Amino acid sequence: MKYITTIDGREFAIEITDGQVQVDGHRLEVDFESVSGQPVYSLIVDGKSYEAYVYPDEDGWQVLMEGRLYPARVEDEREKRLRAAGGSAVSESAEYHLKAPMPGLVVQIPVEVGQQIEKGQVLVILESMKMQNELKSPKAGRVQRIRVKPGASVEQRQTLLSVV
Amino acid sequence: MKYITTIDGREFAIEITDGQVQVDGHRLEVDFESVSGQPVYSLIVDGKSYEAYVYPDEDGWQVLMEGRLYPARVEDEREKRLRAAGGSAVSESAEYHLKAPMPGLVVQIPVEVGQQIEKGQVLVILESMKMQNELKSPKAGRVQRIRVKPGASVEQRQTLLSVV
Amino acid sequence: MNKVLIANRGEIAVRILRACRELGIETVAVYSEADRQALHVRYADEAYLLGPAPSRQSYLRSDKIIEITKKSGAQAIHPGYGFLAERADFALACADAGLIFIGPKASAIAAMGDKMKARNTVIAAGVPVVPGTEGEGALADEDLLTIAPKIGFPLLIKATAGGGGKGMREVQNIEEMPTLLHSARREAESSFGDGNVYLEKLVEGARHIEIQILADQQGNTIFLNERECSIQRRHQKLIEEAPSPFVDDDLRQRMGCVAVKAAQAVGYVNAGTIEFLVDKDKHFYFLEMNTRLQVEHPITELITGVDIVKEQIRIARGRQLSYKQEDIKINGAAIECRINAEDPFNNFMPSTGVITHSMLPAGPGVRVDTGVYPGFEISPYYDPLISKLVVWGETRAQAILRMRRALEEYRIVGVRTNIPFHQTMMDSHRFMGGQYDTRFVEERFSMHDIEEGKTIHPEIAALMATLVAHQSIERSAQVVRRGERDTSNWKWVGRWERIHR
Amino acid sequence: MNKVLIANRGEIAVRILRACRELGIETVAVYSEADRQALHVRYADEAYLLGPAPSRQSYLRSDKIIEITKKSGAQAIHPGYGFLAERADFALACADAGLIFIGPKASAIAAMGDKMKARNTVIAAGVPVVPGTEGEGALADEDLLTIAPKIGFPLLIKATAGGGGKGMREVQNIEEMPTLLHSARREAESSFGDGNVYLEKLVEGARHIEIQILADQQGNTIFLNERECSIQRRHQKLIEEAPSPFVDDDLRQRMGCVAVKAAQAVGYVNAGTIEFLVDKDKHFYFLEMNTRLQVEHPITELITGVDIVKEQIRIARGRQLSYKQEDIKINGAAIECRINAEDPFNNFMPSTGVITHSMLPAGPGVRVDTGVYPGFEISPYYDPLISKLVVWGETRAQAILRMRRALEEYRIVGVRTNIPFHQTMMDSHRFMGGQYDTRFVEERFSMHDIEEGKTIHPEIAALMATLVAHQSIERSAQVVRRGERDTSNWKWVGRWERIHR
Repeated sequence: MKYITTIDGREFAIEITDGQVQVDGHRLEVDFESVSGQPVYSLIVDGKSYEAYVYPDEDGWQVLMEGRLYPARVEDEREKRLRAAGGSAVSESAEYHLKAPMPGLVVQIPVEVGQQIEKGQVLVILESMKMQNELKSPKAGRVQRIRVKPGASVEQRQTLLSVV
Repeated sequence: MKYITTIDGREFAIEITDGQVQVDGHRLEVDFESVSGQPVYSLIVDGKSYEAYVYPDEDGWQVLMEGRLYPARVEDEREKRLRAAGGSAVSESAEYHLKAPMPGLVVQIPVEVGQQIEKGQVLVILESMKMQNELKSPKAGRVQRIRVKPGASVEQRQTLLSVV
Repeated sequence: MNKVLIANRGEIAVRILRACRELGIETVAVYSEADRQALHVRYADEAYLLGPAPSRQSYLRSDKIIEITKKSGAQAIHPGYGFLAERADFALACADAGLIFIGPKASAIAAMGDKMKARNTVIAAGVPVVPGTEGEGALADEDLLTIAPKIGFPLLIKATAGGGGKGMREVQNIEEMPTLLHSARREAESSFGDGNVYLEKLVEGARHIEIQILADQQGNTIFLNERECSIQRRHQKLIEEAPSPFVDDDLRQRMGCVAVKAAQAVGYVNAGTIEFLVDKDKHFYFLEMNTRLQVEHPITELITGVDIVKEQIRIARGRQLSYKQEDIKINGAAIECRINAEDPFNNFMPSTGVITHSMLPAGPGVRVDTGVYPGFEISPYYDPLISKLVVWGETRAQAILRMRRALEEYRIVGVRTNIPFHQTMMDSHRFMGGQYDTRFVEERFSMHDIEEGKTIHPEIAALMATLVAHQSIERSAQVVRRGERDTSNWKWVGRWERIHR
Repeated sequence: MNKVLIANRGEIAVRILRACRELGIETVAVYSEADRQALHVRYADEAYLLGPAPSRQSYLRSDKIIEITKKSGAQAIHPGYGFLAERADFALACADAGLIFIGPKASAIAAMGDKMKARNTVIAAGVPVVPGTEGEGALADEDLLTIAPKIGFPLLIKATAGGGGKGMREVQNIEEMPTLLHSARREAESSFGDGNVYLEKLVEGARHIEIQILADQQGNTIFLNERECSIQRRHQKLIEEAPSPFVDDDLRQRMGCVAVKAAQAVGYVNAGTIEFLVDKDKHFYFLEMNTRLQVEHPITELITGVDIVKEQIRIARGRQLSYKQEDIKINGAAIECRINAEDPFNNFMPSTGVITHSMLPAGPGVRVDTGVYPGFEISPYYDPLISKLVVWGETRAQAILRMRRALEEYRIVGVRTNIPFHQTMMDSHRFMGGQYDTRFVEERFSMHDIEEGKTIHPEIAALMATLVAHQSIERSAQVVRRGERDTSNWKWVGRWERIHR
């Protein structure tokens, strides 16, 4: 299987076949195992020992290693061509559903339905773990369907409102 | 459900019904949970907090609490009557199969087939974790079917020989 | 005193339990419905349910706590920090019930609890304070707006009843002040049930340095040197160290003497902390007194050898302090990193969930104070502190190197933590040089900067991500029918292959 | 020296890795096929496979280890303890390959490695030894049987090349001696490839007390006080403490000076330990010198403040010791419990398996050195040491109380451990009184005794067992069809009930 993996705008061509691994054309000796059945991975490559947490996220994978987070996109060649054709406008035009990142109490909703908002504007103030957390809009747009009221307790991932 | 639980020769009559617990006729407030899904149990009874490992073993249960091991036999009334009728001669007359308590290397077998042995006599010397461990007979009897030879590597629970 | 009730939860409840155990004192825990499996419940000799998860229905139920104390036969209550620790009415209620409150007298809590009263008290004792509004109590917005230009901008709005950054706002100019007053009052009201605020000059380039004191009932008061707590975010301390790289012995002595004076001004007994702001010219100003055990007390324990919690119990028992001022030395250096369940790559957003796996750092010079364990759930009801990682080193440089290796060893799976923040900080040249103030984290620090000399491994990260993605694809291709997802991808593949071979 | 290879595994490899990390030295691990997931492999910067699990094919492969060291660019090898640590040929091979062996010179290892040579050397230096056969090397059984009555019974048969109790036998009378000679030679042969043995007078009521020494290449040799190691079973140390409750300052000074003399007699460099037997009248006899880092080194670190491993590296770098004899003080008391995978309720039978769950004790004054973690498998190939639990206290009594609370906190699920042994020992009045000798565990200690004042809870144990049994019955009654057993009975019941409600 051939993959193009992108980190910080840098592309790596990685080929994995029958336990053989090539990165950008160089064959590597790779010994890769998960530890304790956890999303913690131990990698020994050419004698160097690394360990990282690897989590999936919406856009791909997050690799946390030695205190540094490397967001990675892993695509095979077909996926990469498709994405190149589609461009990156998709996320800007799509509807955004603000979901509670953790359970908590809605303290304030400083926007109204129909209001025009800017990228980065605070949509909801949510109290959790004794902290007030400002949930901001990742895009400009108009507020739609506010589904909760101040004072409400919300569950993790519950949709609070939408921005179109 | 009514149980008779025996520890160190002392019997406790324990009744468990619909989350209600009585010990020797006294009703107790019991809050009992396993911790982290492990065989480690937290018990709060009348405000006192205890924690113990509870493992099954051949004869019943082992409760390890505050550094002390309490081997416990838990029986319902029917089981207890049956056992009382059968007596305790069962284990003495039964055939004993010596199994390797851990993987290791057989160093020596100081007995021979047909040999009459005493309770506590060494049957096999097994090396594991850099220690030589003497495996002794829990009963008197005669050695039968020696299934391994000195120098052999054995797996955990592998039968080494039998005593009748 | 042979039985103590600990009116708290989390790491500090466990810390106090350990001290009691080591003194041969029996322990009583209290817990909310969310904390049935919490470590303090498991470790205590006795444990009693308080009520539902929210603090108001559990850990703040002073009436119920006193009732349980009496029922259990405990003679004393240790309040820890937070919850009831700085509530004069609770200390009073304990005394009324014939119980020992392991802390100062109610009068001292009250005197230091109201920020304005506290200022007036220490000013009278000759302790320097930051310029600001004081004395008149609850000022209305229009009064505050009139006074503000006289104090000068930037300034801080602070909650009268507050602490920990709640209800605190920084004001750059008069125009934005009305809005900020409004939001500060709202937060103060919701946090403390008291919307009163006051103004204080913002000391620029300030360091937050505090002095630990101990006072016994015989009138002996000593100070255990300082703690440097300037590494903060939104006024929440994240890293503390002792001694402060900024404080020399002269400053230490002067601050220590002033701290003792401030404590004596309110007849203080037991452990307490005087917080100061120190400007770049080493002028220091009284900020507030925390009339309780402090989160960051372990770093003082590591450099002085004094067990502060045991000393608190000793004092509460009516005995003299075990130490005189001249016994208090500084041995080496200590650093504490507060390990919080929050994501440093996502604006420090709190993270909740079950800790599925954990590996504590260990070995020489490492101390971990924690109230959690694998299998325990981090709930949204309480603060996000998972543990305190504390290290000692012969020198500050040794302590930093040790903290680095300990942070790298620490594994927590199930919730996001701020361990990467601490790792980045320990690599920061400014932190290493001791060159930081209270604004450093928010204004001159980034998780994305790469310090000179630091190696990064994008190609290894790419390889890891690709290998995990590859295995995940392989796995889904192989799966025919299965019930639920195994957390262990690899092992699952292993088993699957054994079964289907 | 900026890169070091650690030729070991388990807790001691991790201990050395940590020291290197804290010195900014890069680390190279080596591992057997059984240890791919071992902590030392995970923590090291580099890791190389040696071979199959058995030590002879992996950790004893000195040729391969030297080859890997050169390939990796490391300049030095730390051997830890066991494996290659006391092999003069290995130290020599390192020197030949231009590598630094972090330990003494090959000549010192050789001089101390052969028990008889060692005796002769120290006798010449004026150090007292236990009466026994010496000097002539390999004596035949008939010679030993002739000499035995002159030494007097009881006596010990010991392996010439041995250590750690291997090939050691106690002889009560001449009749049983031939059989015991035979089995001792067999064990010595299989353990060390050398069946030679010698005889030694058994000192009755003896305590095993050892002196830690450090020597640099400049000729400075100091001692770091004593360790009391009399709590042993089958000549395996189980608990060590420092200082010894039996040693007064006069004895300490005399033993320390003799230890330094013994070390100097062989031109000793780096860390080493002189083991003595001390009889009830405080006469002491040289037993042997361990020419390496000792398992129990942490207790000395805790009472002296010296990081012995870092000092070893410093010495190997050719620098002077950081300490002079007069800098070495005793601060408080330290105890180490060796946590082994063995069942104290079943004749200390080794226990293997996967550690499914683990909770380390933590908090003030507790240090854990371990090489395992939840998910790691304890295999039968190596020694059963899971971890070393070490505590410090201001006094010995404080240390014992702290050890008790730490042992009670420690949770290991998946293998049986000897933690209950340590708990029983910490409750033992004789241990508390410091009244024990090397025969105490085997002759006057029982896991079943209940010390006066100790509460036991058979009714609670009965309740626990019954509740677990009840739930197990309920569960099997409810189960209709299911794939594999869940380890979590309770949670399983919970899930099952949710599904079927």
